[in-house]
Amino acid sequence: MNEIVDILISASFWAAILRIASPLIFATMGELICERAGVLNLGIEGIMVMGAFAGWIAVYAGLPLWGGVAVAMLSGMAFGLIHAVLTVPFGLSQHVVGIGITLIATSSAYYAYRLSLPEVTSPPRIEPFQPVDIPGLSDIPFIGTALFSQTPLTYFAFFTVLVVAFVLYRTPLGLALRAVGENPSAVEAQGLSVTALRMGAVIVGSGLMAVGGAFLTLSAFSSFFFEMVNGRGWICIALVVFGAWSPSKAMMGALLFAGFDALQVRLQQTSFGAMVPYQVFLMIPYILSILALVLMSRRANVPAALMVPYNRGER
Amino acid sequence: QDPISVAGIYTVPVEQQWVSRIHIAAEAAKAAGQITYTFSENTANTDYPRVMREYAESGVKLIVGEVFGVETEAREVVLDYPDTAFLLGSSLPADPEYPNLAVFDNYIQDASYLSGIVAGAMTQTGKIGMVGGFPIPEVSRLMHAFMAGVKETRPDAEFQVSFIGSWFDPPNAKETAFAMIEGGVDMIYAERFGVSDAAMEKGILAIGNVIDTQSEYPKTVVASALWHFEPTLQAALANIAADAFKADNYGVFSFMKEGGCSLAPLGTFAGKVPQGALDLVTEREAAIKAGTFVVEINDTDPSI
Amino acid sequence: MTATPLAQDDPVLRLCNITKRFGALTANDGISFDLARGEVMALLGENGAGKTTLMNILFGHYSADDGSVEVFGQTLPPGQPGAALRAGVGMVHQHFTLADNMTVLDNILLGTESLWKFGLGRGAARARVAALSRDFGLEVDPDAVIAALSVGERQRVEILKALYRDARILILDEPTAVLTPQETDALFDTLRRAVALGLSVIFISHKLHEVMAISTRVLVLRHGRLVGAVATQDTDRHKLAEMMVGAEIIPPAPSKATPGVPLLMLNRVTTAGLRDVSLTLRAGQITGLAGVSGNGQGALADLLSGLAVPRAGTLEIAGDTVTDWTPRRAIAAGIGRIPEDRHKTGTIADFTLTENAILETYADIPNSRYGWMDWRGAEQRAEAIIAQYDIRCPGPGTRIRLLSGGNMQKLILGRVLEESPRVILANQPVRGLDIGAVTYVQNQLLNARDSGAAVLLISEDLDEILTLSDVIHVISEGRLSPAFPRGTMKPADLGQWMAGQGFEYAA
Amino acid sequence: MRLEAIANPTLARSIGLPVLALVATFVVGGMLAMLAGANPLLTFGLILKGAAGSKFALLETLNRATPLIFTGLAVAVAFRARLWNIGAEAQLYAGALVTILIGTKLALPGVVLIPLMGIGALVAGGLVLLGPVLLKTRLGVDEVVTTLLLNFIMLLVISMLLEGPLKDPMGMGWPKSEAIPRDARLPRLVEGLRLHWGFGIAILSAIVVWVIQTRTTLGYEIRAVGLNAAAARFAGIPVGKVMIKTALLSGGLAALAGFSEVAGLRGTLTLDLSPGFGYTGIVVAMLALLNPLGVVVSAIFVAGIFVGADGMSRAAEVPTYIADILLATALLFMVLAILLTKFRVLRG
Ligand SMILES: Nc1ncnc2c1ncn2[C@@H]1O[C@H](COP(=O)(O)OP(=O)(O)OP(=O)(O)O)[C@@H](O)[C@H]1O
Ligand SMILES: Nc1ncnc2c1ncn2[C@@H]1O[C@H](COP(=O)(O)OP(=O)(O)OP(=O)(O)O)[C@@H](O)[C@H]1O
Ligand SMILES: [Mg+2]
Ligand SMILES: [Mg+2]
Repeated sequence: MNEIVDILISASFWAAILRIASPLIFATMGELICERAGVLNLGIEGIMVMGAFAGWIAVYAGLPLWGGVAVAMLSGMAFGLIHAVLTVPFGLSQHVVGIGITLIATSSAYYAYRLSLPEVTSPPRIEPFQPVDIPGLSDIPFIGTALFSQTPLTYFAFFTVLVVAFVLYRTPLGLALRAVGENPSAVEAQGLSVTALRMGAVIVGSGLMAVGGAFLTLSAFSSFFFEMVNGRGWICIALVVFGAWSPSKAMMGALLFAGFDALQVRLQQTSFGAMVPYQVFLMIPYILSILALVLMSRRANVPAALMVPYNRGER
Repeated sequence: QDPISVAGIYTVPVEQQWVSRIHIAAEAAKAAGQITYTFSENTANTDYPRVMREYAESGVKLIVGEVFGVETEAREVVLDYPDTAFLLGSSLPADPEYPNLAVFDNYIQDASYLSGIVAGAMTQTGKIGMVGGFPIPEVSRLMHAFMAGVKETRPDAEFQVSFIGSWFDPPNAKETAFAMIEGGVDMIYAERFGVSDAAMEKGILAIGNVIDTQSEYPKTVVASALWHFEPTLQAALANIAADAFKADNYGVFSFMKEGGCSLAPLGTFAGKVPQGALDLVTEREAAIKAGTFVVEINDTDPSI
Repeated sequence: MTATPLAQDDPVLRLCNITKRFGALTANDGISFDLARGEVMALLGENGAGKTTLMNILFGHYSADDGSVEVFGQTLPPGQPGAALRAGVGMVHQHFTLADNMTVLDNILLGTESLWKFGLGRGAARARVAALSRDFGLEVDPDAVIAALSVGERQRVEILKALYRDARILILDEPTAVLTPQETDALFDTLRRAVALGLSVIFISHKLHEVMAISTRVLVLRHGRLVGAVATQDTDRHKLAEMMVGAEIIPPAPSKATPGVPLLMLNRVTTAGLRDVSLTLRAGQITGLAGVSGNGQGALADLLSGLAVPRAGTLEIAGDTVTDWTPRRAIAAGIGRIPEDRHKTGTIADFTLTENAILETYADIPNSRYGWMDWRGAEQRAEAIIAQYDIRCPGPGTRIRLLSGGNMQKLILGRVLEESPRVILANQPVRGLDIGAVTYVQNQLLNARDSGAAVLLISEDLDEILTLSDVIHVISEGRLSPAFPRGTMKPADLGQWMAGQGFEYAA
Repeated sequence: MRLEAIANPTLARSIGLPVLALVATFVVGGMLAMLAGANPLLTFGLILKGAAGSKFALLETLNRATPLIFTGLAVAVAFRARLWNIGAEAQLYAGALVTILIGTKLALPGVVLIPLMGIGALVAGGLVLLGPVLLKTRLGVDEVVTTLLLNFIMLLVISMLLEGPLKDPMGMGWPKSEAIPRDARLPRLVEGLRLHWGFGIAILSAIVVWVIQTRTTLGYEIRAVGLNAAAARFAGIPVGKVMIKTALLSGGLAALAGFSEVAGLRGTLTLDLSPGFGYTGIVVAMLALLNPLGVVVSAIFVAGIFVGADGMSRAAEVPTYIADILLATALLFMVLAILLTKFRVLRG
């Protein structure tokens, strides 16, 4: 028990939570935008892989780190465009297209990696984002180390949540996005283009997912590895539901998930951890997600038109 | 003499430490004109037997790879292609019923033991962390040897062991290492990618495994236990050339006395490691090579 | 016919030769007309005549294959609702286009500002909506969520949406189909105010008395063609009906009922929406249920359908108290159910006519045996219903989605009546149907009564209730009035009860 | 842009478009191979050769199609009822787990073990899906997420068992189970090649599912619930029970994939039994438009593209990852082509 308290009162534990949550937050916001507009984007896992690769290779080739983030975002948007074209105007099954995008984005990233670096036997490294202390704030005892000594991309992740929430709830664009996920005919009857709104949401959302992937190679780590996204995309899909399609709640979900991940890693080293198979710790976040869903289920407000393609002139 | 055609089939990308050593040895032999070499990486175990057959059908003389996940099925394929030599990483011993199958594994406990001696001499706190993928014999064996080495120079050392449940999740491995460092560890055994990065960021020391990563972490990686696949491959090639390839255990070619493993040069840490430890390393290395000292092979899960 | 379609000097709207085809079907065939300032033009036609299609073209949902739309002298680009909105056209669709989980204000604001603006300006918008509400008599809480609103309130939101955008031309596609008489009166009041302010209105309805009451001119469509245009003052209901259908319509004239034994009884039943309700349905009698929608009609229908169970009190069928009450039990007990919403609960849009015809009886011979479907048997059954109820369709293998509302309703009717139910629950059986179909359905219900069924007719149309019912109950806030025999109540009396008066004295 | 249904698609359209999709895939494959320095014109033939150029290749394609038929059927059955089962992967592993438990712990003759393992797997898979379905029908919990998360949980459970009680004492410490006895393995269909009776069971299952869907009241109920649950409930169809039956059927079918892979192919249980068969099953089912017989065709198509492209990557010496790219490309082109056989694209 003491060991757990020790973990909870260490600033580095809280710092780790923010770090682990960052890629999840980016990708969750991306998925949330897509779903708010009515499109389930199962391409998320692959788009994250592509973002991780594209951002990394751009920096490896000489671009500055923020250039890498931009390249990652563009790569995600490119795959988002494919997803959007197939699911929005053509109205193809969002399940198939999503899984197809995940497959094609992942394998394209691997293929491109192997073509560009055929000879390496040990993954080359770049100089990743370093933690930046926020003047003033980072000197506050405990809180400073816990919250304000992160890499710029982590700060950016939380800033993204603010932007997404602001746009969704405080601008005409956000209103239109939410409406198109609720009832596309309402949007069309008000003279807006359902297609443009949904495609835009999927493209921008996919861009954010890719930034989430790039966090892994540009901030959390310094090289690109195959399979390094390791199911994080799927988690984000759960986090969107967990957060009842609200940006702030989804962010809390990401933090909670990251919290259990950080705790899990630390618990393994305790006397308690030695008694329990490590798989149990790895399982905790998933089981908690399901439990949370059960508790939240009654209050969840699924976008009414989620997964329903819209074809003008068809009832 | 014509180069021997060789194909590699790997279930992971060739960047993975273990496979990279096979790949490098094969590339070197290819560069030397000894062999022709092609490979398939990231092959799922479901597809593994098919890929074996495809290469065998195409007339490849020697197939190298790893069949830890498809031991039984791979042996069926082996029987169907008696003219092809198979040199496969496997947990099972060679069996004369499969005359064209020789098995190997990275038995580099000798080098791991020596790296432990160095680690024990370099730790201040006496707390040493180890981050692994899964507790399989290949990993456990080296961890045990490493711990035995540490005990030589630091008998009171404490060990923390974690498995991340994945072969490839460097960010996760890094987080796990961070957690250990917070717990007071100042020396860490980097079985997975990602661990040395954590050590570097937090300014503690690390011991490499299988490959030498000191050039990338010059201030962090003190020593590494290196695996050299070359003796294993060369032995197989020689047997094929002599038409003497048979069921055999090539694991021994990873032993130090065969040149299958070594302690990486101290490099940036030259002069920083206590002389006493270095003397012990030299002494034990000689003894191992002479066969007077045997590092214990212990395949049990070190986290229990 | 004194009014010609193209007679205006300075029309606000001009449709020229609009033609629209869906595959082989011509939904609109060279239709032209003008709309004058301050005019209410009614558009009439049977189900499937092409009214909605025409309006959809005008509004830019569809693009016409031929022809053009001019608003205030400007030709509208085809297929762009945005352009129509900007030109001053506002449309209230037959099926509402509101986002249910969003507020009234957000629905109104949607698309009215440049997407790239910062901030929504909800404050100013709220004030403007309040002003419009006042001017046009459209009472609604701007911060209410749509899902919590009644149908009438939703319609007000739809009209506010158009007015908020300064619409000069208002199109209403069957706005009254789902309204109570009171709500219809309020709507007409709003329309009169709008016209007085110089707006023009196109009004679609199947209810001829409404057309007579509100319009200044009537256009009639048949099979996609414009077949007539008259000034309202020069015509009457009978002439309009004849123009629409091409033949005279004889309204149902019920004979005297011969009530029999009670077949279904509610004894002081309370459910989610009913309070202490007692009701007896007798053989050979139509019991009408009048009331403002949302006062418990749905709850009563759910109870009889098997979707709800009594919380207190008992439900007796032929003298036996039911337990384990489910839709399946209800069907087995001989209750035939015509649901309120034929699209959502009455049929499965992507099922064929055959599959829809056996929806309640698929588990019985001849549709299936021992869990195995007998598709030949099922199809024969569907064919019999199609023949007997005169359902216009390409065949039993057609997906029901492609049928008009009237024909869909006939299939439901056939499915129910063919089982010779002892009790019939008819919930809004003629909603949205054209006058020919209405007459047909009503006659079928009368026939069922005459062959001994007990019918419960739920309707918000007092005329319908007064014409068909042998006894009438009024429902208000979940309470049921006493039974009023035919001829004892005037519409005004019922209206009092519907407003909740009289219940203090009732049991 | 707008889609309009075509009443009677011409034969040229129905066949031409899918062929065009295939050709487009090959063109993409050629261009990718060219990037890697291979001759693009050869790739076309190499893919065909790899997928069906020999008896061996063909049987390997069918072999890889076998688990996909099962998972494809599982998804087709569930999606028909609008039950979004993304968890075929978990159900597959549950089936494999029970197969191993029965096959290694019960000392019975093979003829008894084989049906016992199959039935056990069927039940286990059904039960795994039952949880999410009950959560959905009782509490309204979104099953996309619960079934998805169960995939991860199931893998961790298996991992725990394989490193604990189920660990093969002779397995030298690797996380893998004991092997089921030889006589409890599904016999090979062709001596010397890997194709086994699992394929036969898969075809049989497809026919059974087809019969259920088109000929039984259960099939009718499932379709009704999927297309309009409110109308189905009103008509007296017990929606909850139908959902549960669907779950048992769907989960059971996915679990048969695990049974077939273990009893027919691998003999043991490892953590890498399935390279995503559960997820690919979704694609297979949708490509088949949820038609059970179509699932067989689309599973063979998907397997063929993968096996062919994988073989091509070796023959042309380009990185193996091209196989997955081509599989995904073929998929996306093919769903688009199938859509365009039924709809025409209009402007406006
Ligand atoms: N989206 C569509 N696709 C194909 N055909 C259509 C479509 N919409 C309408 N139709 C056809 O056009 C005809 C006219 O339909 P429309 O909806 O305009 O009728 P309506 O006059 O509005 O009927 P109602 O009084 O029932 O509302 C129908 O008979 C139908 O066959
Ligand atoms: N997608 C479609 N394809 C073909 N025809 C359609 C389509 N949608 C509607 N229709 C046709 O449009 C006509 C009118 O449709 P609508 O839904 O308005 O029916 P309705 O008769 O008004 O029924 P209700 O009043 O119950 O809504 C019908 O005749 C129907 O055949
Ligand atoms: Mg209409
Ligand atoms: Mg209508």
